[in-house]
Amino acid sequence: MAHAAVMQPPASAETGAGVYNEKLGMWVFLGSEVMFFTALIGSYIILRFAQPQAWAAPGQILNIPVTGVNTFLLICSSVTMVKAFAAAQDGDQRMLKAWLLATVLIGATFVSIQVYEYLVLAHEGFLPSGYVAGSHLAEVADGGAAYKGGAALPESVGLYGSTFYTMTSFHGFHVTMGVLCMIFVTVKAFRGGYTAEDHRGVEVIGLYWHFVDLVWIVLFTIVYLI
Amino acid sequence: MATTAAAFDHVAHAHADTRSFIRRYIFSTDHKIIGIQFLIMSLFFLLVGGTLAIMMRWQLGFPGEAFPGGGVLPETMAPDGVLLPEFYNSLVTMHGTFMVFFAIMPLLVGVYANFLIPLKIGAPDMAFPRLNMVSFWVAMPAGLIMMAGFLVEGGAAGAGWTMYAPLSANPEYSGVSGGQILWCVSIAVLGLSSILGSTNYITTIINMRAPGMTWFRMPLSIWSLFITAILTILAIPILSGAAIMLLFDQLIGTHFFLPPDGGQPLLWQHLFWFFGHPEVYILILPAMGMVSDIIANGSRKPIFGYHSMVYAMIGIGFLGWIVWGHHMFQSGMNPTLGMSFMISTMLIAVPSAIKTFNWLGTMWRGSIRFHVPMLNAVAFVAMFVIGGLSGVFMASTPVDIQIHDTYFIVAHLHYVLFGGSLFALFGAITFWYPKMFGRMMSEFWGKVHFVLTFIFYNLTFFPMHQIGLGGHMRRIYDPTEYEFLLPLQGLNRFITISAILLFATQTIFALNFIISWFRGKKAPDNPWEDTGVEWSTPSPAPHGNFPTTPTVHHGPYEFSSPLVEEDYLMQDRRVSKPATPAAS
Amino acid sequence: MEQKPHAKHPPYMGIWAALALLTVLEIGVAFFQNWPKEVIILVLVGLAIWKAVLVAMYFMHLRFEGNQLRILAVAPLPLAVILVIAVITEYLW
Amino acid sequence: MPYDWGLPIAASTFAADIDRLYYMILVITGIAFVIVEVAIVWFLIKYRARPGRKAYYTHGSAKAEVIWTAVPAVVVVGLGILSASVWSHIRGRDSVPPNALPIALEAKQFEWNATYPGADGELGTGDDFTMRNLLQIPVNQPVVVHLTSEDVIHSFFVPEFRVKHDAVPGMEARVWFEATMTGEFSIACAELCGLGHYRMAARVVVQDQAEYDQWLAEQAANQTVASR
Ligand code: HEA
Ligand code: HEA
Ligand code: CUA
Ligand SMILES: [Cu+2]
Repeated sequence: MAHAAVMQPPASAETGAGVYNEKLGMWVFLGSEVMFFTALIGSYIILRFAQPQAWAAPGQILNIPVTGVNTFLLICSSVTMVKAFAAAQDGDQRMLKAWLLATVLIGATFVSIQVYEYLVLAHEGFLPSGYVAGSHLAEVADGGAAYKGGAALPESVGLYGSTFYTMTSFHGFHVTMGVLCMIFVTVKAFRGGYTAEDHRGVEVIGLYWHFVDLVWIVLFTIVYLI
Repeated sequence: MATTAAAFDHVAHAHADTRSFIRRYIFSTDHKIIGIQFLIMSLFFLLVGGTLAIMMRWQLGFPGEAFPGGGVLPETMAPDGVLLPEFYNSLVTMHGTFMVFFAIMPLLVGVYANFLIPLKIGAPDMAFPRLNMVSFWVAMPAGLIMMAGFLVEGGAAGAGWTMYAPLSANPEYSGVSGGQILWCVSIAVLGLSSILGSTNYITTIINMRAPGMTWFRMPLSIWSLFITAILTILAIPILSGAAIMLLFDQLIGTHFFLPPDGGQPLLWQHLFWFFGHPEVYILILPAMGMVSDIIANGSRKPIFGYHSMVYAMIGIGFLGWIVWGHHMFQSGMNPTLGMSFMISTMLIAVPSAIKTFNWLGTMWRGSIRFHVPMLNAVAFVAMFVIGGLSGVFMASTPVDIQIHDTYFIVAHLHYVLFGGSLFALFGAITFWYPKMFGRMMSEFWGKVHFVLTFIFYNLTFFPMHQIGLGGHMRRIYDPTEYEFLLPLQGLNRFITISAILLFATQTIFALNFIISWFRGKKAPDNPWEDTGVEWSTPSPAPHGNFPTTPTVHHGPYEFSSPLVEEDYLMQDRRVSKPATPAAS
Repeated sequence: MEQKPHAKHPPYMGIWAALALLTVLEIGVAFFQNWPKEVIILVLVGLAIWKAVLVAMYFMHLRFEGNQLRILAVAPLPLAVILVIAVITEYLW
Repeated sequence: MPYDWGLPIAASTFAADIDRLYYMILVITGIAFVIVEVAIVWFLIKYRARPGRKAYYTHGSAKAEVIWTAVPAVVVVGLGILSASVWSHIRGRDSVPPNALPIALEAKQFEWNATYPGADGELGTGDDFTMRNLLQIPVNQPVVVHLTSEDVIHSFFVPEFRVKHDAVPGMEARVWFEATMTGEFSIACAELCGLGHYRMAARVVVQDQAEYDQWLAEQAANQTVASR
């Protein structure tokens, strides 16, 4: 059987995948995550295909500049994460801590910006159930005039709101979870818990983190830009 | 890494065990204890589900008559013992939900994946023991949340275990609000448990097999549990996602499945069945695997066509993903789509045929021992075939027009789920009981329970084909409302009486199970003279499972092998001329 | 495997630049009016997939993993496609 | 009510095709059933453990595998093809006969409302009239039901016609059939739709053309009276 020091699968060579348990487990788990987002994103695609008229043009309701910045942040957090992993491989404790810390901070910023985005949208009158009666957006929609460089707003955006909030909030939830685990890993790193020989924690949390980033790449395109 | 630490606690093999009572029996990370915890939990929910069924049956057999002892039920369910229609809907829904999600699924996967995988592949424990513990302590609350439905205002969920929207999505339609919400929450929570569990099973099987335990030396039970875990990992998240969308429709006013604002009721059905059909194979594959082990043992013969058995299960696993539409033939789904779903559904008969006939081939020219596990395993084959064949009727779209949503479906699903999964489980429980508890269950009472269950089971469910063809719809509270169903009421009564007897019979099993735990005769290491690795460690298996990591030298079913004079050759027993490491 | 000290690392910063660039490109395309909607959608999805693949290949270092793991990683995708395609035909009929 | 192998009496043109398929499958699966169950019992008796007899040590036979893979494969594909033709006759994209008499049927908790085209045979015109829980149709004349739902999913089921189709809110289904026998039958709701699902029944009355026309005229008259 393996010793915690060596990143080899515990079982003998002829059995086993040549990948240590935590990494294999994380990949399997990510498989289930893919299916979870398939349920949400798939429903979105299907509903939008069935009811195209319920969606506003890009940028009309959602604020693309802000989200663009947010997307960029998440990409940065991915690179800081992978840098942390590289540092861990080199046994460079100083950089490991620095990069992990950066990742935590950027991740937290992403979530805060998303919360801010929600607050603004709610204020303007866009909720999971659709327009808020009497709100700014509702009036614009009633007016039927062209709006923010697009055509008039759809008179009902029930499905738009439902899918937008469900998908983005669940992604946000994943980021939050990621940040929490990342804090755990960072603390352990500061305690010198990772060596060049054994830095499973860093690699495994990294996989999760990059996956969440990957999901956002898809979401940003199909939810905000299309 | 928290989990890592735990993972390697167990590397030091079976040792004097110094854990506190709590760590040992309540928050244990030992896969065997967790398996037993799941066993107790799911048997309890099996009992609950059965009890609900009997109440339903009473109303169907004797509409409007007071349910004996029903007086204790509150006004909102059954004023002076007569069930209310809304309560009946909750009964159907909860019966299906408990049986599928909290009885059979945990029994097969929670109990036997947990208990058998490490023991049968020669590992000290799961890859992530602590995660394993969490998966039980998440499943348990899920079950309690589901039961809480009966206590809340408006009663438990009442839209059928399939939760078709919009009925399930809008309290104004169903009259149930709290119950619906609890259903969604409970299912989402249970989903988490299943995903954690399956991650564990897959990792363990891939990475923790003992030296010599190559893929094609794994017992079919392990193969089936492996494929099942993969199906679970991929199917359950779809249900969780759908359940969450349904929850949002109820709570925060989204419109996923509510037509007024463009929602699509059929979308729910597609999502549910895209999960649902793989789910039903999750409910049968482990049964098939364990039955294969037991039949080989009972026939004292190697399993017939081991490789084709494996490929057949993989085939069922694949096909299971492209047939979900067969639940929606009459739902207004695109008929052309229905046609392709019909063909793919029909094709599933092929791998199932392979398995059926290989079981027969295993018994052929065997030396069959009639121990309780074998009896139940053979009953599994006999009954699963009936259920499978009735499935072919529904697979034919035109015939399904007549039998869809009738008792023909109810008959089908009970033949595969009770006649299939549950008989297999009665066998499996008896077979591995000694390794779990170190004692044998009573052979005599086991046989009595088997014979009576087999008879009453068929008397209960076979006539359902008949009334189904007659047009008897599912999920109806009072058949006598339809004058074209009146001629069938006699049969309904007969079914109800058989069902009550069937239920009563189960007390034999319950007593046998409980009493044997304390009074059963002490079990030797290998009571069934089986070949599996788990039988070479003491009964009950010690903490850490094996005194020393076993090395595997043979395929899984070397019964009556010419290499030795006993009629079984254990996988980890080395004989003078070592078998080649290649697949047997 | 990957634990030999001071191993040569993939060009992480390069990937990062590429992702940033592609994102800017995407936003540009999204507001590029004189193309038909379908084309824009195709291009955008293409770019998104490109970015996703970069992340999976380098940041999740699938590129440097064994085949077993790669298969594991892509296994769910066909199912996702099957589900969406099948259900969409409902509305094409 | 007379039964024929459990199937209700056949009162529509679909019944013949569907019942034929049903019996065909019954025979095929019946054969498979007998083979399997007989084999089980026979093996249990013939090969029961007896002292001094050891089981025959074999790992299987490729030939056998091929046979019991190929035979069911051929059978089910055949079944699939046969079913497909019947299916497209019943539900195919343009299976609805052009001369079919349109009737709008709206399901709601817990009743069926049938709207008749009136004299002009056209729905959505002024002379339409609606009946609660009564579907009155002529015999030997294709009828196409425009099936909709106001609230939840219901299912339009007439056992004697071998007709069943869900009524889904937000969708309109065209369900056609042709009654071959005058008389009175029940519409049942086959999809759980809430409290009253179990009593969501309605009547189908099949008359010959003459009676039907007369009935139609009477209704039209009542309409005009009402409108005056
Ligand atoms: C353990 C669970 C389980 C299993 C294994 C199966 C197996 C099968 N099921 Fe079943 N099914 C359910 C559980 C299961 N089902 C449940 C719970 C429902 C109801 C859900 C609800 O609505 O509540 C359902 C509903 C259901 C429907 C929907 C009916 C309707 O609502 O209108 C259909 C339709 O095609 C179907 C088909 C099949 C088929 C073709 C198989 C095949 O896999 C069977 C294959 C096996 C054999 C065919 C027998 C062995 C083969 C031979 C002996 C060879 C010879 C045979 C031939 C040549 C044909 N099932
Ligand atoms: C594995 C699944 C399973 C099992 C075992 C059963 C068991 C039974 N079921 Fe059920 N049933 C379903 C799954 C199952 N059912 C599903 C999925 C549906 C569809 C629901 C829906 O339409 O939404 C359904 C629907 C259904 C209906 C249709 C209701 C309707 O449509 O109106 C009926 C009616 O007769 C019925 C009856 C029964 C009966 C009499 C039993 C009897 O066999 C019960 C006998 C009792 C037991 C099996 C419990 C015995 C207890 C033990 C053995 C534990 C021992 C305890 C200890 C050791 C502590 N069931
Ligand atoms: Cu309407 Cu059931
Ligand atoms: Cu199915």
